Amino acid sequence: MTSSVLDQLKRKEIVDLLDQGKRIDGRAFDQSRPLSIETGVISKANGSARVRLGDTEIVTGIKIQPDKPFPDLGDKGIFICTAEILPLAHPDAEPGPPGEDVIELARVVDRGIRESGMIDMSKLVLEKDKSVIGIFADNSVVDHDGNLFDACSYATTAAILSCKIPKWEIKNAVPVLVEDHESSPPITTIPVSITMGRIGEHILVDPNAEEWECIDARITITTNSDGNICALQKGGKNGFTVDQLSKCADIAISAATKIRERLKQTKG
Amino acid sequence: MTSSVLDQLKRKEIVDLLDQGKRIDGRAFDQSRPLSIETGVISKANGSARVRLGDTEIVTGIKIQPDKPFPDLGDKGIFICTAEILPLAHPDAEPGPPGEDVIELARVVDRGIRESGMIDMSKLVLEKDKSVIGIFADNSVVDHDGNLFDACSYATTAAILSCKIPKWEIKNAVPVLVEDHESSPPITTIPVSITMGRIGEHILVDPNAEEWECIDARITITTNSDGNICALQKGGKNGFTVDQLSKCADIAISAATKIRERLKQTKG
Amino acid sequence: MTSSVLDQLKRKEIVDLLDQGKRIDGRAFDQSRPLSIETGVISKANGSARVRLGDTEIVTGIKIQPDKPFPDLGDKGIFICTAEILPLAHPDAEPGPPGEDVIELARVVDRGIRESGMIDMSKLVLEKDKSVIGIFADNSVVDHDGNLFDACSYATTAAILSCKIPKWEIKNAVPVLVEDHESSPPITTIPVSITMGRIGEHILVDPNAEEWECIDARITITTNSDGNICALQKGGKNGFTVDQLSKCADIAISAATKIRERLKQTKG
Amino acid sequence: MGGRESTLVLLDKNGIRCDGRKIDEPRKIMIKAGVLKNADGSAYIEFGDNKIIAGVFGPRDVHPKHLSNTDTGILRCRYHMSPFSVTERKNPAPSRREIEISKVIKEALLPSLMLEKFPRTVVDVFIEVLQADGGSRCAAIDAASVALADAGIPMRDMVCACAAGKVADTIVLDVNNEEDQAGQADMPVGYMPNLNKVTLLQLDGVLTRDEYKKCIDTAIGGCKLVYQIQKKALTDKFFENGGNQ
Amino acid sequence: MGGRESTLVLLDKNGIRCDGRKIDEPRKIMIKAGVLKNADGSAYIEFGDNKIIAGVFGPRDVHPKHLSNTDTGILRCRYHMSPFSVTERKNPAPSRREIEISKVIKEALLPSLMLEKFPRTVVDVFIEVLQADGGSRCAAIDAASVALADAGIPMRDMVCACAAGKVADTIVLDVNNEEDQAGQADMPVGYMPNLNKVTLLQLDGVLTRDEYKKCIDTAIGGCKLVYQIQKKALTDKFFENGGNQ
Amino acid sequence: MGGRESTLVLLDKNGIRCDGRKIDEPRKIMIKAGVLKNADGSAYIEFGDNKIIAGVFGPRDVHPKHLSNTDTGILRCRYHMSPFSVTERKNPAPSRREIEISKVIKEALLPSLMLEKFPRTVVDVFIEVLQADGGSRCAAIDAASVALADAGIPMRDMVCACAAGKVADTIVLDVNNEEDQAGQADMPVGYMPNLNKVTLLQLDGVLTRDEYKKCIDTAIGGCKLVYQIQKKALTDKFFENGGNQ
Repeated sequence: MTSSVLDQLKRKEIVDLLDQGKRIDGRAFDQSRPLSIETGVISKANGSARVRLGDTEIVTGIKIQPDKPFPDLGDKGIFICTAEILPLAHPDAEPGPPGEDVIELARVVDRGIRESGMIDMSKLVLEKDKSVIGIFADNSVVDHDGNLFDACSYATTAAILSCKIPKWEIKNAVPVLVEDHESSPPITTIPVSITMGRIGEHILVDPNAEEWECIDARITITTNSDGNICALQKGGKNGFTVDQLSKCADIAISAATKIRERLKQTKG
Repeated sequence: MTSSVLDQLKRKEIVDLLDQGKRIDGRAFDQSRPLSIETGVISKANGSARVRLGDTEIVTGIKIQPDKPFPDLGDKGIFICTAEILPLAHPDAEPGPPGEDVIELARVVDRGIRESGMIDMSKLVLEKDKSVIGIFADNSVVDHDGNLFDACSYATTAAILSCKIPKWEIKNAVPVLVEDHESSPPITTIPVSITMGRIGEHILVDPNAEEWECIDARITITTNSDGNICALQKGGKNGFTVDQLSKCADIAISAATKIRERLKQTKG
Repeated sequence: MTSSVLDQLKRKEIVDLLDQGKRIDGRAFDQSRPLSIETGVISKANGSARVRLGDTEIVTGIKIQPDKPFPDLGDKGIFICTAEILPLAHPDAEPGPPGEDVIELARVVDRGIRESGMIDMSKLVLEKDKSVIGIFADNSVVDHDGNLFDACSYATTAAILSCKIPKWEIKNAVPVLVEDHESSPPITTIPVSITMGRIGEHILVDPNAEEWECIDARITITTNSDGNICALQKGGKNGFTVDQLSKCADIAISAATKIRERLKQTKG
Repeated sequence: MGGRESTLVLLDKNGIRCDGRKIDEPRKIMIKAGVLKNADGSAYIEFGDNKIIAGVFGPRDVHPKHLSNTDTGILRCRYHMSPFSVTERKNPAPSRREIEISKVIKEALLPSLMLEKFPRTVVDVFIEVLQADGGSRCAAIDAASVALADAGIPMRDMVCACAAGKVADTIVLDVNNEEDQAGQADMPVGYMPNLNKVTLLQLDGVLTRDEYKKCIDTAIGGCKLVYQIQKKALTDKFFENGGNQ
Repeated sequence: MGGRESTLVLLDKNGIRCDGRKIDEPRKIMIKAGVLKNADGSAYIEFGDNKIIAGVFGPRDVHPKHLSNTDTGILRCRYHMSPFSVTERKNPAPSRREIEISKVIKEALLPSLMLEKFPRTVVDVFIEVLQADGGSRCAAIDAASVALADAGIPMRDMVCACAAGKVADTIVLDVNNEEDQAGQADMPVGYMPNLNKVTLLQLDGVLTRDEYKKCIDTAIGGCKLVYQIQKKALTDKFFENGGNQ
Repeated sequence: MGGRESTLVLLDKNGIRCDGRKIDEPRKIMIKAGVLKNADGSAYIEFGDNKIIAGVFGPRDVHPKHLSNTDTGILRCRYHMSPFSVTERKNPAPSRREIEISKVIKEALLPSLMLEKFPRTVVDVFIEVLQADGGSRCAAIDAASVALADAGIPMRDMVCACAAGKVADTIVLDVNNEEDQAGQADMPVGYMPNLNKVTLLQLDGVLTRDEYKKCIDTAIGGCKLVYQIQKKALTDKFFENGGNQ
């Protein structure tokens, strides 16, 4: 928990470069790292994706199975999102139950999917109030080089877009699988999260691990296909001015467009 | 876990005063601290009470809901009592699962209610062996200045006395709430616990935190409205002679009377 | 975790003796410690055994109760085996959830029973896919002087052989106990585990605690009544040559015979 | 969120909300500082039907020690709901929701504290929700910031928090529970009024770019109202009750 | 407690109880000291159908160290039931009941031990209930006190324990399981016979002031019977088996 | 095991298995070394439908310190399955099966490592099963041993692992999932090919004395095939990709 002399030198180097308009890895301030998306990588899952965002790598699997609805939400399917930073992903990652960082990560990714209405959950009801389809999205962080929010968000979105939903019929009050009747998920929009870090007055899109260490504050802004904002999460040890928040919104809306096009290609 | 010089001086001061027949806060040996009882403080609960006993403060809420009966007790409702010493209640209180002190606390409070037969549990059956009414009493210790046993006991008792039990009817084997048909709980007696500490030969009713630190042994004696003894719990690092136990019983029966009158006022 | 000078001297003594063909307690290399088996020691259990293997002592109880079958195994009863090294069994044993050693222990004992087919699980079905008989074997290690694998295995086997299975009938989809209709368990074979330690080139049957500390590698070989091998578990910080593994199998098959005779006497 | 069906009239033709408030009117707020004996600082808030206590201990030694930082003090925060605080009895173990809220509250308060003055120490903020209503995380921050001031922790600013949201296509201040369930968006905002910085920002629901801006501005307006109440609570404690406690 | 219905005749007209005992007669008790190889001290007790082992380690170093006390040794106690010890299989994880009983047993034994002689150390008492019957906490204390003596821990006195109770409106010694279920009160008592102090006292059920006194006296009578059996167990260990162990 | 009913033809009259393999033919195996940025060493394996990553950290300091050994370095091993790796979603918490497999893998790898060169340190091997198929513990060992070499941990030998089993009364190499379910025995073997030592050996199912010997020999044959693939993975990493990473 102590910032060493080395860390302080690194921070100084990063900030000095920023003041000259440069990022340490040569990207533009509003530029994400190279994004690779591969779907269908886990054939035992109903949907899956392997996403690399720079050197951050995620494998996400979707499992779909009948479940009971949440109380008072008997006309909606279930969506549950988890994350684990595998201990092989980083020297500081430890096995065991998720800490607050990982819980926040999973909940932010979850909220982006849920609040955007990406999946039409009303189409996932087998028998109202009794039996619905549950979608589990589990994110395994395989290599951690910063900005897990966006990497997990893209991996989850891509895995959902590529998944096939099995068919169940209710027989004697029990859901029974109908073989060979898979369908595409009922997608209404494609949410894209853009996470930005503030270092001094600079706003950086998709900070890598070295930049992440220097962040004063961060914000994740998720937008839907209409360019509207559907989820927000501020974090970090400092805050944002209202002007900075306005700027972040503009950046997020703009930066999301290209990534949404990439995600659309995984569809179908 | 080390008694500092300061603690030893404090103990000497307390014992010296006791030898002169005085308590550190001026009370008589058989006198409880000022007791304030406020009910109905949590409108979302079915019953609630905020109790201050000196500077010890408890907020207790009652939640009532249909439940399955315990095996072999299909003709009785359920009563479950928990306690938590909130970490804001004391510098040494830590968040997390309850330790042995808190488990003992909850079980002693529970036993006073249960063994006195305060609530006629046979009146809380919806369908024998299948469905009964469950009463949950959760004690949140907000400020800890000693003798949580009595403070939680009074708060739980007051919350029960002031609670309203919703009505359920069994329809198609499922309990269904009947709106606007609340009733008072089936009360048979009012248990009152009196906790006493022994310091040397002195028996002190309702020790505060400073006195609690000096206790050789303690005993909680709960009596019902008939003046009979319905629960006992000895604790502490030493014991009692039989004569001391006799004296404690006399004190407990006597001291309970006034407090029972206070609790009765919360009824209805 | 540091081997003291004393430990090293002890190890030297043990190895020097082995090189002279002697074990520290005078046994032959392929000789188990004295085995005492007492059944019916816990009358509240459906079966029980107290086993001493040298100074290692185990008390095992069998509980039998109706349960749901495992998914996809609706035509088989359930067998579950646990172990706990009681904290009174050894100065290093700690209370709390089982560590990897104890989990391995329970699973090795479980596998010996299960893979041998000792109990004909297909005879333990009350209603296919809905309700089966569950057998729980819980091993409490009371004194730990090495080789818990064999001691727990013999105790579990003896407890099963001596148990009586109550009778249940399905009435209205619920299993109902039929009093006074107990039967013997459907036994097909008697598995016997033989655990061997390798110290240098020496293979020692049933190492005691002192020998256990010096082991390079260990192997547990379980054989059934036909003399066939039905479970294996290699452990320890080193390995075995193929020749050593052949020798171990011969020893295990031979050494099991006498112990199987002892176990047979507990039957019925 | 996102248009659950309801027969509730969220906003009538006179611009009056389901609980009788105007669109820029917060619910009733009451804050009292210094309510606990043992805590180094404390505050109690009623914000609508929220009833929340915050208690602060520190700066004090860190246990376990490896969590301490030689450069600065650290902040720990626990947001916890009593089992009886909500309609259905809540399991006392902390939920994932409570753990996330604890973290965002910590990061909302952190910018206001001069913890660098107390290296190797910890300040603990414990928040207990005795009764929960819409906007409990904002109310929790409001109480916690007063409790931190009451504990005498050196501060750069107060943190005040209030939500704004979108209800019946209108941006309104301080979304209540019914509006949160039936409305279109809820955006809790934490704000340092003198340093003019947003330290908490979350969103459930969908907003256009313009609504986003308007929502932030509306919420900050609410934060400034809260700030006056926070100041009054501290003044009342130190000048009215200060002498005899 | 409190009059559960039953057709069981708890006390017949000749004053004979449901298991054939007189009102002041304890169940069969057998104690053996020194039954374990690894423990520093140990004892096994059969008390009615209770079958319980106690093992003692210490005085020894405390882990984790922050639990140690520079002024005195500490006592830790674990009362645990094997899964097969009761009619329905018990989950091996300690229940709230086991945790409370561990604590009251610790506080029943503590007055008898001279732990102030061993600052910074711990004495661990581990109790395993292999088979449970009525009065298991008393039987556990009886075994644990013998195990502590067997371990050579300096003691001021033995602690002996026995319950008394109210059955069919009569105060009786050593309530058994059926009497506990169908009877009116059960009062476990722990007692130091030479120092004449009660170190364990609990009660389930209802007693008048006079019955309370009579119950304590009756239980102490039982404790004194147990004391003789404890002494014999230690004598047997040290004089009969002492030489060859 | 032990003859579950099935209509599957496990071995046809031409000696061809249900997935088209011959009796001594392993499934398709692919290993890639150095696949992770942060780990000190890593490897990815596809073995049949198994997809497994192994990452190694160390030698590094041990936390908590009391686990460290002044005489030697220690090895820790975690075998873990992702929730989506199996047909039914797996709870992310480690199961008893995963804990046992972690231990046997640790003891399979330990003989190959010269940890005595690094007293007081730990080498951590983390294995994540992204997709599970029959023989996942063998595949995990194969990847872990490559990852340890990739991390530059001094090694006496590689550890290669492969199972053999009994299917349709025949000893076959590398039992797949269907054969494991419907077959008669499955014996995973870990082996150091240069030191000629078996470091992992388990068995589910029943074998005669002779079949036991034949099964070990068959499995070791498979291990030797795996060894070539492990060597190639390391060569590829160091000579083809080594320069530009």
